[in-house]
Amino acid sequence: MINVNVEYFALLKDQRGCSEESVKTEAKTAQDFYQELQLRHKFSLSHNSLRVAINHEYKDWNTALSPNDTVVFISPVAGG
Amino acid sequence: MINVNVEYFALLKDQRGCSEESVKTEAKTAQDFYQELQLRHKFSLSHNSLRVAINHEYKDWNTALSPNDTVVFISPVAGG
Amino acid sequence: MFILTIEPIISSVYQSKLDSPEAGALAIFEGRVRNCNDGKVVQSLEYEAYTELATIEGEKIVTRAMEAFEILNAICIHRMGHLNIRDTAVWVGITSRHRHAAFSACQFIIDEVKLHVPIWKKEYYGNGDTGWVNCNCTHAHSGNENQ
Amino acid sequence: MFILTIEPIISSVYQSKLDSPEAGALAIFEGRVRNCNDGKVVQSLEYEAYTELATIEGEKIVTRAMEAFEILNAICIHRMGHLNIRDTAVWVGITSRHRHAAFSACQFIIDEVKLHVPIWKKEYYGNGDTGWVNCNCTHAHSGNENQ
Repeated sequence: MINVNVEYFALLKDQRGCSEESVKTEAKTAQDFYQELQLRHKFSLSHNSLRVAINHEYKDWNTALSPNDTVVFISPVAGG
Repeated sequence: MINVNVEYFALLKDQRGCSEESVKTEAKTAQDFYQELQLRHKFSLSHNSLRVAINHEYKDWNTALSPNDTVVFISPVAGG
Repeated sequence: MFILTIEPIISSVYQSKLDSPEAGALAIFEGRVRNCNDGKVVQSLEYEAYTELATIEGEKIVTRAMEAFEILNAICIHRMGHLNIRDTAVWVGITSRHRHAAFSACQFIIDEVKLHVPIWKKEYYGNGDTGWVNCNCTHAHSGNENQ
Repeated sequence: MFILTIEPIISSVYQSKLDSPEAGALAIFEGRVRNCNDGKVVQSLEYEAYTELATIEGEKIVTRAMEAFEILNAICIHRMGHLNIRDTAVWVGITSRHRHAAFSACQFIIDEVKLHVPIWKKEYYGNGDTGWVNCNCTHAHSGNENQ
């Protein structure tokens, strides 16, 4: 069981109803962790439509999580 | 023998020493006319490097001249 | 240089930063808020960024452009917050000796920014609905945003 | 719109003419006087036009761009007379709904203007010589310009 910080933006922030939370999880990878949260909060987008950043860097979905990591799930971007 | 107006710009104006003149010529085509003037004024560029406009429109070198045409020989352009 | 700002983007301010006696070419791209998207009337919109990563990714893109093209300077500015129709959302300016490099780098930067920089856009429609662009998720005005 | 002007080109003046609520993209190209060309130090330069034909050919190019690309508006301004380093010699601005058309039309116009519009450029070099660009004809300062 580790503690992970999650920041939410845009659609995920709306669906979660908050912009930041600290979560205790047994998820080994970023993908496991997203699926856990998706189930809990009924996020509409599957991980296939998202990217994940850990500690402000894009990472693969199979990256392992470490205690106190900051994790951000990035829904399809639309800058410009 | 017809009367033709010639306007000079840029290099040809410098080489001719004036910007406009009226010329009596027996030249049948624009190309003949340029070669006549080139010989007379020692223009450095051959007609192959130039384009010709008659009455403010680009024309072929073999276009026949008519009385009171305005002819401009266009050295390589360099706008922009 | 890549900057996120909540201030209106004034083209002339950033153009003056690009002044250089060697520059024969300046290419600028401005992305502006349109009154219409995907057939829907847009009244205004809101940009939100994941600031830390957006800044890092934006700087990477500008640096890659400086390396990949024969350019003298490159600036990309992205506006955040609530924008109205005609407002400038993104501004890209490139100087170079010759024009082809400026055009290529300008297109490269805007293309890459749109693909990789974590910035999102919420559209406010004429009928009161809103929607996060690219997320396939228009919400009715009276709906519960948590659904 | 194609205009020859002897006044300095102020980008913001022409940008404001391109304002439109449908425009999602604005692409601008500015050609500026560089301090160096073909390895020679340039101090200033002079643009001369065959005004009647330049205006006709310039308008044709802008019209062709309006027909060939999905754009909303196009403006091309060319400065005439004596210009200093950093001055803007030519300004092209395009608005469109989507950005690719704006970039393409902007490049098309500047490429065509450089090929077909009867405008000439005389460079004044650091050593006092002058030369008409593309005419292979540098003249020494003390030389007889009629040779």
